[in-house]
Amino acid sequence: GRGGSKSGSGDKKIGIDFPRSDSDFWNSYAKYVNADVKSGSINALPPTNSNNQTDVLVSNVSTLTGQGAKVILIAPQDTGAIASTLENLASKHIPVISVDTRPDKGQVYMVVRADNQAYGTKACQFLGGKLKGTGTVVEFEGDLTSINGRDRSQAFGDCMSKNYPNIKVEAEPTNWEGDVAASKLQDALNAGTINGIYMQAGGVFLAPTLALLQQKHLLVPPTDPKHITIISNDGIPAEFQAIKAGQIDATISQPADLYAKYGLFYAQAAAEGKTFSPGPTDHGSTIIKIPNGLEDQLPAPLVTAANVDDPSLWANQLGK
Amino acid sequence: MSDAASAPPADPAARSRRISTRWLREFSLLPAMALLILIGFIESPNFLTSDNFLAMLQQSTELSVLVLAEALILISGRMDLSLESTVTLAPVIALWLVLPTSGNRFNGLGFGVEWLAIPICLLVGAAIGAVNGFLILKMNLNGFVVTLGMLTMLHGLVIVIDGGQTIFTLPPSFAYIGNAEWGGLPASVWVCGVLFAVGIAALGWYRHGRSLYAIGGNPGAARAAGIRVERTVWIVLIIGSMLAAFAGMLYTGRLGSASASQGTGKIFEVFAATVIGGVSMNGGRGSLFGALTGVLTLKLIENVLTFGHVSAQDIEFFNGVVILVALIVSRYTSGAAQD
Amino acid sequence: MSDAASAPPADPAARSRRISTRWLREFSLLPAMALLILIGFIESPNFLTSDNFLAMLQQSTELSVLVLAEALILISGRMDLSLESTVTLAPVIALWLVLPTSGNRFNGLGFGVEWLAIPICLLVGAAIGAVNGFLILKMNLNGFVVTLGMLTMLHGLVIVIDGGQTIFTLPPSFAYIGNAEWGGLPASVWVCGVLFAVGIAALGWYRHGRSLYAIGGNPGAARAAGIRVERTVWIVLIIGSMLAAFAGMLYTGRLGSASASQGTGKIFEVFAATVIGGVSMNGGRGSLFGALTGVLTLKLIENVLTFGHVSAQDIEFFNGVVILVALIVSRYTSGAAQD
Amino acid sequence: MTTQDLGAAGATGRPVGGVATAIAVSKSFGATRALIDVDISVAPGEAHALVGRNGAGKSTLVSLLTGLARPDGGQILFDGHDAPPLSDRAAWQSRVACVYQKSTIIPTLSVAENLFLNRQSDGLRRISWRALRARAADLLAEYEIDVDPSAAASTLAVDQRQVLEIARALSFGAKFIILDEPTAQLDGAKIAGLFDRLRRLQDSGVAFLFISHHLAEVYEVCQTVTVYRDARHILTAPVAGLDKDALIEAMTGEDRSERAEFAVAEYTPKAEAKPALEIRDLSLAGVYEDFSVTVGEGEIVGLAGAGGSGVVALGETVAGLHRPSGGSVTVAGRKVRTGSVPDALRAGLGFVPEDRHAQGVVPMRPIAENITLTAMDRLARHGFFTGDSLRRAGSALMERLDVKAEGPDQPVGALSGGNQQKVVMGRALANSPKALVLIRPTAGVDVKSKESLLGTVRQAADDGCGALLVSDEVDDLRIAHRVVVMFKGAVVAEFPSGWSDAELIAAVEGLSGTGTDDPLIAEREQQNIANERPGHE
Ligand SMILES: Nc1ncnc2c1ncn2[C@@H]1O[C@H](COP(=O)(O)OP(=O)(O)OP(=O)(O)O)[C@@H](O)[C@H]1O
Ligand SMILES: Nc1ncnc2c1ncn2[C@@H]1O[C@H](COP(=O)(O)OP(=O)(O)OP(=O)(O)O)[C@@H](O)[C@H]1O
Ligand SMILES: [Mg+2]
Ligand SMILES: [Mg+2]
Repeated sequence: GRGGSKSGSGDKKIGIDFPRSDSDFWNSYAKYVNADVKSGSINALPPTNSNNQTDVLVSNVSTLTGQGAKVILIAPQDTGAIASTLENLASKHIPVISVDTRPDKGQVYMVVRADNQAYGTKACQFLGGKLKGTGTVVEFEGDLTSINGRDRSQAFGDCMSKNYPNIKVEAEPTNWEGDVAASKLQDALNAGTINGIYMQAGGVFLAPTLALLQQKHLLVPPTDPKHITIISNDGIPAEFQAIKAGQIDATISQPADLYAKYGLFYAQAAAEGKTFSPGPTDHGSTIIKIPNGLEDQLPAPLVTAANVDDPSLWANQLGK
Repeated sequence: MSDAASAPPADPAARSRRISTRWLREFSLLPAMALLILIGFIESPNFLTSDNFLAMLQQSTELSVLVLAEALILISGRMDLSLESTVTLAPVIALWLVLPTSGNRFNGLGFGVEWLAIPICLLVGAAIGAVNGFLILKMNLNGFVVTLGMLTMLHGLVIVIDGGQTIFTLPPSFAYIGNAEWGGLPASVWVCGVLFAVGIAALGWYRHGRSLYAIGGNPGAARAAGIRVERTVWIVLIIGSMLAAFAGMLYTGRLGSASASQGTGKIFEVFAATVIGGVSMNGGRGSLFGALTGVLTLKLIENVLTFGHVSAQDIEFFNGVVILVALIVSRYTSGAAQD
Repeated sequence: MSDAASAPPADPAARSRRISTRWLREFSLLPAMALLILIGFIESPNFLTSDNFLAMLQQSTELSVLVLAEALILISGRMDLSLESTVTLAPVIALWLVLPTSGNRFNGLGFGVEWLAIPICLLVGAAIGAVNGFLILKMNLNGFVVTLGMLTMLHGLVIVIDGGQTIFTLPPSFAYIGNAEWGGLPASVWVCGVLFAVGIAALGWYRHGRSLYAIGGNPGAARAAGIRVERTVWIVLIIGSMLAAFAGMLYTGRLGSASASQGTGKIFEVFAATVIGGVSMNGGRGSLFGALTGVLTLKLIENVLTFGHVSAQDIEFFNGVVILVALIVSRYTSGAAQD
Repeated sequence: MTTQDLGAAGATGRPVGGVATAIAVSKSFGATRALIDVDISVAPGEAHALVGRNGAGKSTLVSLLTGLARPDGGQILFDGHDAPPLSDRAAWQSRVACVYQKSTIIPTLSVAENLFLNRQSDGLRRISWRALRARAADLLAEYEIDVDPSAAASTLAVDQRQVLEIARALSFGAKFIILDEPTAQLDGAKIAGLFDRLRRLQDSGVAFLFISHHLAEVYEVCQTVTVYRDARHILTAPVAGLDKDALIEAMTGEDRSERAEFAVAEYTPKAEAKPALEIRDLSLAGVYEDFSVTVGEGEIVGLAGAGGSGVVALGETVAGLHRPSGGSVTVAGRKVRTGSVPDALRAGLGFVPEDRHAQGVVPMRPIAENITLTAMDRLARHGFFTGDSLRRAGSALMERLDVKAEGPDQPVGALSGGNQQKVVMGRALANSPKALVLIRPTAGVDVKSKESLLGTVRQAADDGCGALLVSDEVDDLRIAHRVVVMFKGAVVAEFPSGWSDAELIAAVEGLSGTGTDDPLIAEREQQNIANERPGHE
């Protein structure tokens, strides 16, 4: 397990790359990772940052291995473009742990992620239930070039058309930009009544949405018939506050802490030469076999007013 | 080919035609806008509603203010890419200095009472413009790449300051300016209108405003005519950056938050709108009113596309097509080659 | 002094100093590069290794090819932002046409045998350059905004074609060019070296190559001297886009995949490297060798920063600072005001 | 203070008084010393000429006297008081007005605004466009400039712009006015009008500093002349006591006897000579109609015409810059595809364009490259040449044309106007042309360089090249074997060698010639005629 002695991994250094530094979620992730690295329990090289650019990721990985990294922990936002890097690392027998995304091709030691398709499905089921199968829902899609965004969109759309054919979904591409979402929502509100909103990233869309609804006097408690049911995605503290204030109804907690914790856990394990096999784990998740390795599917709990104070949620642990 | 000397003596009809097109040029996008409105009207009953038009106006305010800034700078014969980052950085620094040291997720330095946020924000803008001016005018560095470097650096600075988080706590002044309504119109629309009116008046009827055209058209001649070229350009860069900071304030207020990822890539839209609106990238030519029609045209097209339910996959393609088509329309309705 | 015959004999030292600085200009970044290598050497024992330098070279190839393209275009007095999207679009179209209609996650049209991928890719590049040339030269549209519109449109087109997914089934020819090694050096490094050598030779000693300087420096004079200005510029735009398509091929081959998100924002880096390398944004001035040193300098700085363990949060800030500092260094070592 | 005193002061010591005085000023641009310890003093009400070869430092002095640049050393005084600080532009403008050598018209602005640039209104007051247009219309009427005040300045012809600049400078009401080559773009009638006005202003006490390469103009309007050579002051003397040869000697530092003389020569075609350039029925719609001329090998044909006569457009058409609406051009027996510069070049045509800034030189590129620009075809083997072949060819041409420069690698932009023009001429000769088209090849060029440029043309002709020399300058046309005169797009006269200046000028102005031989008298007569016809363009 975790916290294996430093000598266990010997001088096998872990190379870490962060995917981007301009989003709440990834900053939280980076904080968790850095905390563990600083605590000395992990023998890691100073982390690099690829700023959401694949070629920077590729050159960072090569620099990290150049500096002697024997295990690589990355979060490739473009799951295809990393393929040849993975092959290259495999040829050097350097195990790779991929956080958040499952590379399309190339050997990985372990993928640590919550299932993005499950996010979309959960959001669909929540909204479908609340709206009792009818109404109009606006979906703020991320970027079509992002695998996570695509997975969420697809799962949400499939689930809606299958289970709630009477709910009209207005899927709005936003490129993960808050002002685009706000404009689209404003247009949609002008065009007719909106009953529900699914925002694929709370960090980006929450504030603009709330500001606009406030201005339109639509930010009313769930008891009011004008209330728009909103489900968000990420699980950052601002969303929790909004849930408590009755402004939004739910969010899906994407476990930044678990990403960091188990990313490092498997990195450590790889350094120590451990192996894993498919099946349930000791931390409430399941490891499944994927074509190019294994994947630990972490739970992504749905957070509503009922469980928003649960101390085990990562957003509630911040600042502790 | 410069064959002015030997060109056939201009016949008077041609000459007066030329003069009248010079005036028409400012209005050259109006027919296109009318056409777009017609298309939108056919598309959806919800298009031609005051709600929709108000929404369009409100959504255009920040871009309009940026276009105002860039138009002033382009008319003076310069360009500034870093406006995009100023939009984000200025409010973030203001929040950072003003927000209390504890109690929020993002803790500021608690330096001042909250009403200071707006002046600080504008001051940060002014400082950025001053630095750009120093690098371009005093150190003689290439303006495109200087402001490109600043674009990256200032965006990086936002991340250094806020750690990449979104700041959700705003001082009331920001929230007010972004959301208030005055007489049924959003406050930001009023302010934006006033800024344009001031700009148009200054560039149309005041000596110092007119000097921007002289500077952009021929800086040597402007200098000989007694215009303080460097100083004026510097002031324009500072005003431009202050306008960008102001746009950032509107943005932050409207969206209820500030973050590094807000507005990335906007600068391209700013240039597109400005040039489509008839402002020359080589300086000395164009009008602020024209630039404003440029913004509104792009916004109209975007709105028409939204009402037309263009698929998510195709939207970016259409955005590009839109820029090219608007450019061609503006080229042919104004009748002048672009440079 | 111009009237040398009757002038007081000019101080010969001063004269040779002046002449030599003109030559030195091409090498003005070399001291900075040496300094960077020294810093890297002090920083880490892993810096001054052939592995690290080979990696740097290989990672610079695509940017270098793009810089070569943009330098040619800038020297001819034009600019092209759309190269960034050509990098992505050209390989994607080639793959789309060539890949079989079934059996992969991304299914192509199966139009041709797989070796056609490379020619098709280059052809797509040529077509994009031709369209840019048509819009800029024949329709007299503003080059900055035309290529900006194309940048958006072509990027949108990639998404239309591949639905935003990553394509990672590559024909062997792409994979080969991206990964092969010839004599211990990556093939892409060789090819890139050859392209630069050809470019330097053409601009130095080839008739049509030399004419780019005249065209960029004073198109009117070039026309009066019998140079076919429009045709040459059009060809340069086409060659530039073909080089971008080629860079896209290298990129795709090296990363083993093609996707819309590859290379976004690269165009700014391209401009920064080119201008830092001494190429004027106003045309007629600069050398390809200088441009190459510009790329390598930026890459060296990036590498030194990585080895220096700049924190992830600060990296973008430093990237901006780097552009500004490199710009200042290049300004003062070359001794010429930038424009 | 009299001009005689000034002359003495200039020769012996430092001048002390006058509306404008420069004492021992120096100015360098990098390694170039543009002015070394020079003096000048302009007395009240005096017209003071400043002459010197290209690059002598005249325009540099102008920039110092108008506060655009700061002298490296020395002192500038106005009415005996120190010059205001450089930042106080208004103070400078109240002391001195200037027509700069480089155009200061802003093409994107209207004529009216150009006239009142930066003084459209007082201080922070709102501009009244109507009042401004009215003021502009008055000013334009006063100067008999027939343009609409609200037209964009870009629509004006070069000469109209020049008159606009002059009108603007004179309208400031300054007591001291500098004119840096104001006549370079003007034709006879306009020059006459200008001189008339200068004399009237002078009578009201205004002093002038007048710079020109046309020494006849100096004699006509100035009382005192100062000569600079190679950045130094050479002499200041009353014009009346100085003959033209002595003046030229002061400018060039050479004995008058060394100067080339262009004896008017008869053209005697060799028996087997073919025509070098044949123009048949060439027309450009709305500009000129059915122009035909044959230039024999070794023959120089002058083509004279005032502004707007179409001669420049004709020359440019022959060179391929315009596609004519009809007619043909044949160079040494080979028919040229009209409207194509490269084809004309291949057929063996050399071309000196009118505007050396816009069409002549690539300023930031080396001389060798500029001068061989048309000959890269010939210097290259299979399209390639060595850097050395270029420099060698460049050096040879520089030597042939007597280009004064540091060397073939110096950027052309750093040369003086005359030397730049030599480079343009060199470019025309680089391809060993069989025929030449030269448009105003000596515009803005000093006496000495003019002679050397014309000498080059004569030399090329002697070597068998035919030349069509488009010019309105009598001095240029003197080397021609015959002169064809065009007026408003049609040939109105042809003079064999031995023409008198007066009859030529009369034809150029669209009048029949009169009988006097003195060019100055003839010119003045012309002026009077022109002045009686205010609408004349
Ligand atoms: N801005 C400048 N930078 C560098 N050198 C300059 C500059 N301006 C003038 N010079 C140089 O100074 C010298 C004097 O130039 P100036 O323009 O005063 O000559 P001029 O007498 O006016 O010549 P012309 O008769 O051709 O107008 C020339 O050698 C010129 O090359
Ligand atoms: N940047 C510069 N570097 C070097 N010399 C310069 C520069 N700018 C101007 N000069 C010099 O200043 C002088 C005046 O310039 P300009 O080109 O206006 O004169 P010119 O060639 O005589 O023009 P014109 O044809 O109008 O008489 C020239 O001698 C020119 O070489
Ligand atoms: Mg001069
Ligand atoms: Mg001159």
